[in-house]
Amino acid sequence: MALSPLNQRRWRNFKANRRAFWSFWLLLVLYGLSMFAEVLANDKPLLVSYRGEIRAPFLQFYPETAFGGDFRTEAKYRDPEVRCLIRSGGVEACLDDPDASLAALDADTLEGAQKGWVLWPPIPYSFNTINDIGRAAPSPPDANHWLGTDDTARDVTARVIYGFRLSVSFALIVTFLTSVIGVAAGAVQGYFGGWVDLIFQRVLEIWGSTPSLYIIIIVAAIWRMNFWLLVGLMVLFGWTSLVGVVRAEFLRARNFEYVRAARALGVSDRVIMFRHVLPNAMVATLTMLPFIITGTIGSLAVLDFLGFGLPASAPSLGELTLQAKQNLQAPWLAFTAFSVFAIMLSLLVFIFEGVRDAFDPRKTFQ
Amino acid sequence: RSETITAHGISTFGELNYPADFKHLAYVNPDAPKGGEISEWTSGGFDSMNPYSIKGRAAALSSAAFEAILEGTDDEIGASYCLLCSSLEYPEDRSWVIFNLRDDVKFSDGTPMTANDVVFSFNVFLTKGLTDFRTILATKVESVEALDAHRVKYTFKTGIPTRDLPQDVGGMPILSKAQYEAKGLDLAESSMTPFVGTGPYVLDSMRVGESITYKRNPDYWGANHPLRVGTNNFDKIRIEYFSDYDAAFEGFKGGSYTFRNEASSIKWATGYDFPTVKNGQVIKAELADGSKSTGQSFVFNLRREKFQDPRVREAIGLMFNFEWSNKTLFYGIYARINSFWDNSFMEATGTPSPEEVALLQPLVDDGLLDASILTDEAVMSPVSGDRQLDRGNLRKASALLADAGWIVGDDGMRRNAKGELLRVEFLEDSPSFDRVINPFVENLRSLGVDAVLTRVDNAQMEDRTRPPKYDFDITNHFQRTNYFSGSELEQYYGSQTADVSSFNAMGLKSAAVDRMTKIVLAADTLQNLTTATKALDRVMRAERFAIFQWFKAKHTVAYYDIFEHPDTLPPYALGELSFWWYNAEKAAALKAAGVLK
Amino acid sequence: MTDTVLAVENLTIGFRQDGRLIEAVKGVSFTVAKGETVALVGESGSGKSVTALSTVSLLPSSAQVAGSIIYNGTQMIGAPEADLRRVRGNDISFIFQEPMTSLNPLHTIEKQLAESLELHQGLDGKAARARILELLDKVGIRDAESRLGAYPHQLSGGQRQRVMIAMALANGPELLIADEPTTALDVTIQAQILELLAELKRAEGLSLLFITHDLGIVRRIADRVCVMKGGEIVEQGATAEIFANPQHPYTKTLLEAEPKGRPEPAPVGGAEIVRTENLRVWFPIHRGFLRKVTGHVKAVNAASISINAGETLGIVGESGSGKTTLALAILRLIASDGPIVFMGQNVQNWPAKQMRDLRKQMQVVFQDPYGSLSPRMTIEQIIAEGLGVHGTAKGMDHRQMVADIMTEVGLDPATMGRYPHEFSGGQRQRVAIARAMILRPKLVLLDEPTSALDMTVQVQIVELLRDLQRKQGLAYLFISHDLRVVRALAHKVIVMKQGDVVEQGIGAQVFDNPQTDYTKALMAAAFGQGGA
Amino acid sequence: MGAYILRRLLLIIPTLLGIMIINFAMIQFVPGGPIEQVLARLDGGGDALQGISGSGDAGTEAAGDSQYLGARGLPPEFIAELEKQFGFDKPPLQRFLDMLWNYARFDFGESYFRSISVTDLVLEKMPVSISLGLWSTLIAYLVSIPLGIRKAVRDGTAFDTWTSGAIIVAYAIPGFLFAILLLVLFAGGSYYKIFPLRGLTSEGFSDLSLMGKALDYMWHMALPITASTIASFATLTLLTKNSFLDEIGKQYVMTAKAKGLSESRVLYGHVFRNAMLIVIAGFPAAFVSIFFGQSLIIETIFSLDGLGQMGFKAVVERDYPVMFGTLYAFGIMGLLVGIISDLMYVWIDPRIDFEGRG
Ligand SMILES: Nc1ncnc2c1ncn2[C@@H]1O[C@H](COP(=O)(O)OP(=O)(O)OP(=O)(O)O)[C@@H](O)[C@H]1O
Ligand SMILES: Nc1ncnc2c1ncn2[C@@H]1O[C@H](COP(=O)(O)OP(=O)(O)OP(=O)(O)O)[C@@H](O)[C@H]1O
Ligand SMILES: [Mg+2]
Ligand SMILES: [Mg+2]
Repeated sequence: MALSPLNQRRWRNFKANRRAFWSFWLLLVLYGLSMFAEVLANDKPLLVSYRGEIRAPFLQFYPETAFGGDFRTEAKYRDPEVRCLIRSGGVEACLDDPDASLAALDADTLEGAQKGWVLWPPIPYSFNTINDIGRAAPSPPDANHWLGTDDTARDVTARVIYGFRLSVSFALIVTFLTSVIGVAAGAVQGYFGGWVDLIFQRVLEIWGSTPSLYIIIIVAAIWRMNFWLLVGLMVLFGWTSLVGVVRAEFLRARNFEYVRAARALGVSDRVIMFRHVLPNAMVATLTMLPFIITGTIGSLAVLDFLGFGLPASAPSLGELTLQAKQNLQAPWLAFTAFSVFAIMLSLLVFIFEGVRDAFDPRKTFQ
Repeated sequence: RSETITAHGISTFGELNYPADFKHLAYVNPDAPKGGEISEWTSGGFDSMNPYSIKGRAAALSSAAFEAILEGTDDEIGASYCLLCSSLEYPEDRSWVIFNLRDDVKFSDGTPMTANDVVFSFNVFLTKGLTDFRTILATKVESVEALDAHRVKYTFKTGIPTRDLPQDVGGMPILSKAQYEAKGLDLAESSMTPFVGTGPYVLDSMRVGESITYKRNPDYWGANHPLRVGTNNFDKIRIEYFSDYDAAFEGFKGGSYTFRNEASSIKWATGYDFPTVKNGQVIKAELADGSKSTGQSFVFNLRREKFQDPRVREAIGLMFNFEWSNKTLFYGIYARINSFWDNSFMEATGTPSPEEVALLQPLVDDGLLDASILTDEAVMSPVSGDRQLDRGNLRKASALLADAGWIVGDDGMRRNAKGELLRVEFLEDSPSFDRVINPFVENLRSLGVDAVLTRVDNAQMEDRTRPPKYDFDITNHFQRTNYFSGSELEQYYGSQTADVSSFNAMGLKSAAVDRMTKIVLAADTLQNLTTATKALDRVMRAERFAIFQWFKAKHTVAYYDIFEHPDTLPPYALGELSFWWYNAEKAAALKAAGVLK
Repeated sequence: MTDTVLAVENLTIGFRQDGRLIEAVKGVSFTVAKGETVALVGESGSGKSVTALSTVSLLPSSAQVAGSIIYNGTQMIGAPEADLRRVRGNDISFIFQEPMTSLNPLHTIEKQLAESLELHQGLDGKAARARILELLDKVGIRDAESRLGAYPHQLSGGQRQRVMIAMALANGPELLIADEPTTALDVTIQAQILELLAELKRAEGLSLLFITHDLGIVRRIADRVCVMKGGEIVEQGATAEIFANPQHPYTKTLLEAEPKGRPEPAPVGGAEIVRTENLRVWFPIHRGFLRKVTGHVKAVNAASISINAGETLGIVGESGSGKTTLALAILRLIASDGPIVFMGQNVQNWPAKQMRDLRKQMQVVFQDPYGSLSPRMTIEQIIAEGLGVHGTAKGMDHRQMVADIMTEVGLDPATMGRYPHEFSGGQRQRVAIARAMILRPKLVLLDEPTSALDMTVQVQIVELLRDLQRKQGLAYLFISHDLRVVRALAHKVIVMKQGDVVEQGIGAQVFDNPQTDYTKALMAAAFGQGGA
Repeated sequence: MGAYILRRLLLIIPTLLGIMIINFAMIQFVPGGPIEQVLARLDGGGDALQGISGSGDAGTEAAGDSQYLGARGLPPEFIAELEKQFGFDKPPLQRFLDMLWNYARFDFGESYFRSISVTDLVLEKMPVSISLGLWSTLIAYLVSIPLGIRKAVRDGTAFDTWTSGAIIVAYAIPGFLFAILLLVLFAGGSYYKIFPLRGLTSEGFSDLSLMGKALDYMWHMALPITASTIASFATLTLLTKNSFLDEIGKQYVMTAKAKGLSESRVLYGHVFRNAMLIVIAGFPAAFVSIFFGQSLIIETIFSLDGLGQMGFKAVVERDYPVMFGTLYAFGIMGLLVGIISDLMYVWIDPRIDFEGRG
């Protein structure tokens, strides 16, 4: 990797902040793991051996008939009938009395059985698997459901994993886009000032007072909500949040002697803005970013409240918090939601603290 | 000319439970002690004392200050008795009605009520009432006149069914003309000045948006009226407002109010374990509720081609696992609805009676109905096993869909011959339905149906379920039938409303239902009505345009142990504000124990 | 002389930098007695400022200090903050090397001065104001009353330095540590300040630790001299002795070094690079919340200059006379009125974008080098930036070019990865010079480019400038209070006073035969004793 | 500067016009309008706050006959009449111009759903919003800024780490969960019944002495304010800290120290003004939030009837007079505050100007 000496120095500085460094890795690992949510938590097995043939249901569609069952729709692998079919190699009796057949299979007394096996992911539920928990939902944590189930009898662990991936991806993308746009806009306004600033600020004021809810409603009425649509909407309304502070910093920093020096060098405005002013006007942005990220997750939740978020069964952390409020008798929901938020926010804050330090020329470490 | 009937009450078909000289209602305790206070909660806030305007949020019980000329009872359907009148007169065809008003009725400000007030009230409602209310009045009532100080005559329009009209006009609240005019009030506007009525309770005090207290009017004119004996036992009724459900529940635990009707099954099953419940200071009771079910159901948009096949509707209905939902989501508190008149004597059960067959036969003969309806048991909502996805029902549904031409493709989803995917979109505006519909959706997906749940805000919901859009596949809908169904059946289920009304959201256009409805409307005795209604119930259930949901045939209430009620409650009301009473000794004990203030 | 005020013993200072420790001061020992003036001289970057700062623990947190510093019997290293605070400002006063950046940019002059008075003497209101005016007057700020409400950025370099001095003297300290306190001052004012210090020394027994490159000053006021090089004191002793009989080779070179000679005659017929006609810069004075304009600071009135290729124009004049302003206006870095003709074109009204292409041809070394270096860029980036902007001939490696120019100005190329704040004042000044020269422009404005440099380096820089001029025909606009350097470089000289050009002409003429009284006084103060 | 201010003031007019035009255009496209709302109300449906306030089970409604005559049929004239009532019988352009003309005279009309002028409505909700906004903002600033400064000074110490942890945790607790938790723990019937469940004041407030009034008010505000403030420390504190860290190493700070100023004088007297520009930049928003805060959830949970609920409901219920009225009024306020805050920049840092550059 070809890092400039300065960036190498920054990287060393970042590493020197152990807390930031470990937070960074931890978040990376968590997020990386959640990328493989389908392997971690799924109601379809990773591998099955059916009549000696190895299949990977989590990757590929198999109808139940492929295992000797009677539906042409996708096999419900969690059903005892299907499990029995697979393990016995498609013995008919499984469809009538799966439990007895399985018992017989274990005792090697099932006729015509061709033994197979099933390899489940560590959490054998997906985010939308509706479980038969034999009691009212939400159910407390137990050996099957490590974090319990939610109010629709879905496994909370699985939902957290998928929800983490969804929410964090969403938040990262939105935050990246909003901050790039917001910082650029604020920079241009603050740096150039004059009519650019005057006009642009007015546009911003007008934009800022459009009722975002209506736009979301209108959009939701035209298209079915999906991830990218929401990203688009959130960016549309989110980018203004940084403009004010960045503009202020630029208004101030453009008067500094070194900006004059850069101008005397003939450096172009764009470069002055981004190489000279921006690094010195990034405090607010760097401080706010972790909060913008988590805030974005929060606003996903708010949209969920109002019914304009992702489709109702989508695994969002916001929905989990809402459920927590509606099920005060199930504190594990609140606890899970809170822990996920707290951990993520802490990691982000620590990371950005490290980034700030890395860019701080005066910061040194032992 | 038909004969004029003079009576102390009137009912749809003429029979009245209570004789003219009845002393008190059967279900009340005539010796119930008076006194004390009962308090309940309600959600949100209030900013108006006018319950008859769309403007403002009227305070709870703000209509309790008013009485109507006639009043129904809680143990009888279709009957109304004279409250403000001593008798009423009407011809057999009910084309007009004369109310002979009592001369001892006083408004709460002490002024006597006269026929002028009645005429005035009617006219105010006609010109200032809720828009829909007044347009309906205008189509039904020809004129109203005060014959003398205590006689009022309503004349109805001709050419419309008049069966229920005397009760309709007799049920209208009576306002004080003098006060209305003196204070310059306006029925169409929200206002914090309450209208004066003749009712037993008057406003005592209020804290806007927080609580409102009514007190029993000590000079109430009707304390000894047979309809009133043993009722209105509390000196004060207080309503506490909370915006948040949990806050309200906490309020109850802390004694902010004393009576609570629990609407959440989760709270009912898990919340009532606080100390005062355990030691009996708060009573948690399930009291039978004999009311007809709400008819809450999912309905299909029959305007969509895919739902025109009853097999598709049945197959989808099979995938809603009520038993699992009830157990897992609602702590088993609900019962399944099977009928449009569920939990009432109008519900069709088993195989049709010969009388019903007689009504159904012509329809079968005309090819409007399948002959099986004459012999089969009435259609019941499907039953599922313990598992969320019932394989038996899945198999049935698969077969039905395959029959209907929706074949599973290589991706596990169903398509018809044209290659269209079988898509089902649930349209819903209430977040509390998510947990019900999501499992349903998952089951449908297992069936190979591309089901989704779309949640919108309520304005949009309204917009999409109303004409001209009707833009939904399946949505929630209440089957608002009446015990004695009348013209509303045409509104709800008639072909003529299928494309113009929001009531017939599903767009039902069934010649059989139309024909059957006519028979119901024409019924002139209770017996005929019952038979016809049951037959109609059968026909509509066979259509399977509604997937019935659930209802609760009981009141789930909790209250501080300071109230008592008659041993047997009437079927159609809980009556806690009316004929329950206060036990001062128990109250003193609880106060001494520091549980209540 | 037994009364030791400050005793520094075996002081070692290192800076943590990017994981490594860089030794700036290696075992320095010296003492300052009561009423004594000790001069700390030496090579730029040898650790003078750092040593001074360490006496009252003002070093950044990245510094590691070892050894002992005893002030009036108390150990200052590791002393509690509260004790230090009591000493600072009251007993030990500081004049920082870089006055331009040492004042709080958002406080008015009055406020900054009043604060010290209020803190240590409890003066406020009228009394404080009177005292402030007195102080400002003493340090030679003209029309002090109208300057009270000014912010630092509205002052010239020299004015800011004098405010710093006034601030340091406000509380009648026992020990004054002055880090190059007169670099931005013209000779007359400098003399006035030195006189003031001498006065204080006589009257109140003020001890002085005086850091300077100006050996003339050392000779004039110092009792003893410590010569530093490479973080060590290589020689110390009584002033006269050192000057008369230097021992260490470095001291010898230092004493000998002096920018000498006269400029080679300018090539005749060099094309005109830049010309102004009656250039005027007036700064509006704002008052009140609505910031109405109530008057103007007339920084430059009707300046007409002209520089040809290969020629150096020296600008001299008292502090605050508008030199910097004129230079910046010529570069169109601040707004001005009147034509500015650059290589035949009037660029006064050119849009910024068009100007940008010209910038390669005109470069500037700012009077405040520290402020002009982006704090978050390494000096490699800073020096190379112009190359990136204007492009360089093929096959040139930026890094190599940066290293070369650094060597030329006497900086160690190994330090190119450092941030500006990790350098000494003189080093930063050289970075600024390197940044300007690396582009090989047609015109260079040098605003006090040698003020923070020791004699040996000064010579080196002067040689460099001459060399470049000779080879590439550069035109210089050279601003300095150090008339010796001006004389060594300038072909033409203009003399400014309060915004007006009071005299201009050929260098030799002006120096040898000044016309106006002002110029005469100036020359006398500069060359009076030392002589030409 | 005067010219600049004048320019800014004049620009308020087109800006407001722009805001109104955009919003007015917007509502032409929003599905469902006030009429649908009325219909939904008549249907007994639709509580805007249901998602937040929680409720009973899905779709529980009173059983029994619908006694209400209206349920028996909705005549088509009804809708026409509603349209007239809401003024929808006029073409949009005329409606818009009428509205502007009225607004220009500060006549905001009446709510669709209540017989009260928009101005009175807003005034009615003000006490709650100001109470919440003012105290929360005040507390947030009073705690965060000193804390942030402290943290900057002690950067990297255990104190820094622990306070970071605390404010992060405080921020991470979802606001409504925390509010409910407080309510259940300290106001509910199960644990400690120390604070009231709702409202701004007690029953007999008007009879109390001044001191009593203050105490009663504080007693009521304690929980809502705790809940609404808890999350607001994090950003402000860290912003303060980081801004200070950037400034603290600068040369002028050394000068200030060399003067012998106490640490707090250095920090508050010198660094503060240099570092806090950004916080000041955030101030207009904070100031507006004093009046129009994001307190919807807190208001709901503590049954406080304030602007948060009103604004949200106006949007959801399509109560356009209220929506536009508040938009207009708060719009003007926001624009003025924007100007003031820009002037504050100049006041804080005299080097700042708004002239064109580049
Ligand atoms: N914060 C710092 N980090 C790293 N190195 C530093 C820092 N400050 C100073 N130095 C280094 O310490 C050495 C001594 O610096 P100092 O400022 O004392 O020099 P000086 O003698 O005052 O020079 P000058 O005459 O140029 O001002 C220099 O080489 C400089 O590069
Ligand atoms: N931005 C400004 N606003 C107001 N007055 C200013 C501004 N900049 C400079 N001045 C004033 O203009 C005059 C000339 O300043 P300038 O910096 O050009 O002086 P100078 O000759 O360079 O002095 P020095 O030798 O001390 O650097 C001074 O009186 C100064 O106070
Ligand atoms: Mg130095
Ligand atoms: Mg200058």
